[in-house]
Amino acid sequence: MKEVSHGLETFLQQVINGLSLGSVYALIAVGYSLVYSVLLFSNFAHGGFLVVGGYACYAALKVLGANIWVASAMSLVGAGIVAVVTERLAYKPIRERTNVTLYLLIASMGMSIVIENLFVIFVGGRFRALPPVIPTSPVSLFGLATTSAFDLLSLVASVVFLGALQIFLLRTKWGLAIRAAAYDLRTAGLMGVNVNLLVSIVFFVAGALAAVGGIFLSVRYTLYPQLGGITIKAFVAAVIGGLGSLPGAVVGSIILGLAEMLTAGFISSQLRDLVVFSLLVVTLLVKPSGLFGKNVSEKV
Amino acid sequence: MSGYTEGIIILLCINAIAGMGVSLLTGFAGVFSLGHAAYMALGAYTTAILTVQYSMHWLPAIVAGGIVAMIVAYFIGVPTLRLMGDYFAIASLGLGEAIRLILENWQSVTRGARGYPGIDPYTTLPVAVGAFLILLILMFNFINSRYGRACKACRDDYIAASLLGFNTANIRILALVLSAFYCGVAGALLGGFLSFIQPVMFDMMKSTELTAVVVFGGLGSMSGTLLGTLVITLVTELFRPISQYRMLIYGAVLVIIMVIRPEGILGNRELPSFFRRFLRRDS
Amino acid sequence: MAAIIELTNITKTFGGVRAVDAISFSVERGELAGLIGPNGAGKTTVFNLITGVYDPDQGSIVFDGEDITPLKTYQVIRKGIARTFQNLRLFQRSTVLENVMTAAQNGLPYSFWEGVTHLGRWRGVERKIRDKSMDLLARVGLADRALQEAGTLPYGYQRRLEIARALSLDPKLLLLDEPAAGMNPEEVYALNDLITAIHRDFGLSIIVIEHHMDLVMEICPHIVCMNFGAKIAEGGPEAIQRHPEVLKAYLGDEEETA
Amino acid sequence: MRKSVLFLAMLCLCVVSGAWAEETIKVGYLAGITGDFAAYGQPEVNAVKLAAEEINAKGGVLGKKLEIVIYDYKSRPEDAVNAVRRLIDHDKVVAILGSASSGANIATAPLVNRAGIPQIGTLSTNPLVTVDEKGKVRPFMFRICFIDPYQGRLIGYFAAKELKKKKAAILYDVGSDYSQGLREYFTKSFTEYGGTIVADYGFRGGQDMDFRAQLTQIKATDAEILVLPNIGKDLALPIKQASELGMKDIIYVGGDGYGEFMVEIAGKALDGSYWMYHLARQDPAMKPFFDSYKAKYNDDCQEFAIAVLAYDSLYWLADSITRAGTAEPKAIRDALEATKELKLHHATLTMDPKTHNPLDKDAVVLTVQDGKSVFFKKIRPQ
Repeated sequence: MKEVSHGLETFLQQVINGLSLGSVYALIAVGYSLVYSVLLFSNFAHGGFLVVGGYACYAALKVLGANIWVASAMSLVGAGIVAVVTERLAYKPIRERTNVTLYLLIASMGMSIVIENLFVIFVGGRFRALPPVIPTSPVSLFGLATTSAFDLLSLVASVVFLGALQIFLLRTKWGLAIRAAAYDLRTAGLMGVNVNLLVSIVFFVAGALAAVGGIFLSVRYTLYPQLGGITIKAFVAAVIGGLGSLPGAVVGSIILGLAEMLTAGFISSQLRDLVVFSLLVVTLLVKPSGLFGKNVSEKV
Repeated sequence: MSGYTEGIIILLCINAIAGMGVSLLTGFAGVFSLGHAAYMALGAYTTAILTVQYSMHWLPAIVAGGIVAMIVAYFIGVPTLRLMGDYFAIASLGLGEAIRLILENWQSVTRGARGYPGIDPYTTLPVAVGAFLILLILMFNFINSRYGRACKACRDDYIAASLLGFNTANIRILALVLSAFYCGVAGALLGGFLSFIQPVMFDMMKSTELTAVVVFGGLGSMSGTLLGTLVITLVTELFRPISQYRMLIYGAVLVIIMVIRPEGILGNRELPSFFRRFLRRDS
Repeated sequence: MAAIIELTNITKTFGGVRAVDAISFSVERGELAGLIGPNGAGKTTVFNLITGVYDPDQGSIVFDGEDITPLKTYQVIRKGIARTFQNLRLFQRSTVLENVMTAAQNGLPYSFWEGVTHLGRWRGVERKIRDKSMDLLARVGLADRALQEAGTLPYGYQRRLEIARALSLDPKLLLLDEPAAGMNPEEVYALNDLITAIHRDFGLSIIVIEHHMDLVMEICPHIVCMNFGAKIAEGGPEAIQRHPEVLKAYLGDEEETA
Repeated sequence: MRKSVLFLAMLCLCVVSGAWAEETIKVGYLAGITGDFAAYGQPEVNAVKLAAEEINAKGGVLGKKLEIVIYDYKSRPEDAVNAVRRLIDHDKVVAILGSASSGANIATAPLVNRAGIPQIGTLSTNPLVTVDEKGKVRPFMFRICFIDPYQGRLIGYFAAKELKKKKAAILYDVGSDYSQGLREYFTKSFTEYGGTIVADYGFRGGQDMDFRAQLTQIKATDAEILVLPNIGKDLALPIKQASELGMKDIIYVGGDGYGEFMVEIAGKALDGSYWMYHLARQDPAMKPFFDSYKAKYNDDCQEFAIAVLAYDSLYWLADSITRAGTAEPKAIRDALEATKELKLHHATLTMDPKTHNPLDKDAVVLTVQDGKSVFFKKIRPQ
């Protein structure tokens, strides 16, 4: 079915496809992992934040007629606020009462259903697309492969946002506090850090990152209330990388993006997810805490 | 009894059987799974194929459905139950999807995504209620035996449990395999109830629903799971006329329960202990 | 008299830190031994190594004439070793009785089918498990609190419950990890009596970890002293009390804490 | 929560007012308002309500007003079963319209047969909806749409005979019964007409949104057309991504999954694609529908196929009740089966009593020009 001369070109093309998919996963996975590192639970409502970001951007562009920069800013802030409000309403009462993270996990599933259905009811289930504010025209890479300008942009933007996050975590007072909290939330509290403010900041950052992912996803793909479902893949990426580890989330995402594209291209498009999940299981069997996870052994 | 009521009771029995399975695993052994709908799918497909293709009687076919789910659960459990907490949850989610994927792709046997039609409607009211009662008794016996205590020990403190001589890995596998059996039987009954099954019926949404019911009723309370199944099934039916708000309410109820009473309706108690307390207060 | 347990050259490192450094000692059958040392000396790690919670990097552990070094935790326990914990590990939400029954059932089996049908041996064996557990609770003085939730017991009673739970495994060797931690002198006194009585009545070998010297000095004829992961002294109470290394370790410790 | 209380109150009001107006004929409607088909749920509900209003404004049926009881089935068969039982036992409807899902209708078929209540599927194109696996017609199940084999053959015929293309690539949804069916029947007829399938790739609807891997492989073949037997976003996204990969010359062909919302997603890339469809927006007979829909809901009804089929299925039912002369379910069933040359808005309908499928229903081929779908031609394969 394939011609030999196309072999290398096709391969390169698939690698580029994989990187661009992985970079979007990374934006989502990092926010998810960030929340995990501090509160030690899988926030399933993360997909909801992404949808909020997407619709906020859509509304700003279409209804308010804002330009893309203003719309993106509104979207980031909007999703960040929704994330903080979600935390305050649904998670804070639980985490203050108990340290059973299972309850938080269930509450987050509930929140993800709530957010999805709020959009179904008030906005409708229709598939939407952001106006072509970001160019998606084909770009030829040295004649070897074709990619869309958008992919290059999203790669760059992912790098920029993840870099900014890294600087925030390493260079600022609150970044330091977050890293301390990731080590032990209670200790951080004892050290005089305002834990509630800290958790809010974490959620705001996670929500804003999800919104970036949401904007990219709705430009690259489409916007609809169930869009949050794609975060499952990002979760898998974060778990492969090691929950709570930000570099792990990025590496996991890239691996997953490449694995998906190469499997679909060269092995079997139907079995793409099967390969993805096998990758997950194999990684966890070899290294139960993921590639970059800390090995936590309980004190006896 | 009208067909509507009958249908609800049958579905209630099916959901309760699956719920008990998940309750054993999550509530009693402390293993959190997001992929149990896949075991329902295995049970449903096995039974469907055996009854339709090989004209087996439905009763042994249902048991076979449960057993196939058990066998698959065993091979999945041995490697993955080493994982703890969210890692197992995400892995189970992935495995559940993988099983569904195989059902979709293995067209020669499962007929793929188009579904498996023409299953005998063997799940009548007596069959559903009978299966439910038998499995209910076995389940309560199980949790009131050495095995139940062993599960709870692993849940509460797996290190202390292993230092009391429990092979915690085996106990977790036992809980998983049994819960898979219950889900497999529930799936088999669902196939007989609908006469038609499709892989998409057993997706992540279904798995989430199973776990949600267990948490709603109270982790570590088998009667809580039954009560949770009853409440959630009835509420979904009650709100049917305001269809579009149904899922929203369902999600909101999950959050509110977690915020107000995270231990679920019954906490870790069984229903009789409430009556006992009530009586004691009276006297 | 043969050794019930013999540790040879056991070493364990955590991230470059030698938590246990080439420890060797043995405990005779029927002996009541003490393992002492300042905070962080590696005493609990020794227990964890014996019970297979950690695998040693080097060395071997022989229990009752059998090498148990490679065994998993539950296998070691089934050979006849039981232990309690420095920071209590009871099943908080279960009742006192259930806590003991959970352990006691290990010597009294019935099959899976008897379990789910409640037929056959189920009734008889369950009664035996319950009777045995109640006897042990009576022994440690908790019989009247059998139906209380374990987490609601006073601290000293929780320690006693842990001892009952460990005893219900019918061990040949009992490892007690700081059984007197957090107790007032009166309670420590009662505990001393309990430990000696158990030692006498059950025909066990016991190793007690204690931070307080008094308790150990009073009841243990054989004492091993550790500091910084290494054994610094071994012998009877008098010898230990006079041993210069021990004095240095403890005085140093007191200086630090003071 | 206050909102839901309000709704409960409104619900009670409805029930009470329903008790007063006794002279109504109750018709059930199964709508996929939540779940996988949520994107299509609102238009079908709006359209069937619109039809009921129009019919009632003209005096109703047999002098009685039509009352539509709408239940959501979460786009899931097991929920559809309960909804149908409730419609039959609790609401005592005389007939049920919907759903758009084949899976749900296959699951409800035994129920309506046992209860003797006719049901009309709107977009359920799987043959097994009206005919059981042994080839026997399910007496109380009907459908207003054409079936997958027919639609698959249409695509194959159109590609091979009208477009005169010989090499086709397929990109289908492994997890969708609709997509699998169309693919199977397209492949069969296209090869019979002398074409070859040069690439056949699957994906999983729902989570998969990136088709570039498969498209890249397809690009490396010499396929002249790309057949997309999908629904919703899974139609628009491959086209958009293919154009980004620089696939300019390939022609996209698909079935009735097409919707006008796709233009917003795929834009210019959609131009020149062909879709086998139930009707065209430009059809003069449909103008009143689109006008009143717009007037009532202030919406263009982009998902118009499902809306029009829901709308016309009520008109079909109303006609059958009139012909039966009674609102008795069995009589309605007989009238439905005997439907001949009935002029509905989008087509003329004749029932095949052996299969309960519409006989020789013309398909409309739409093509997209400047982001608008226009009528291309009517076809009926030989």
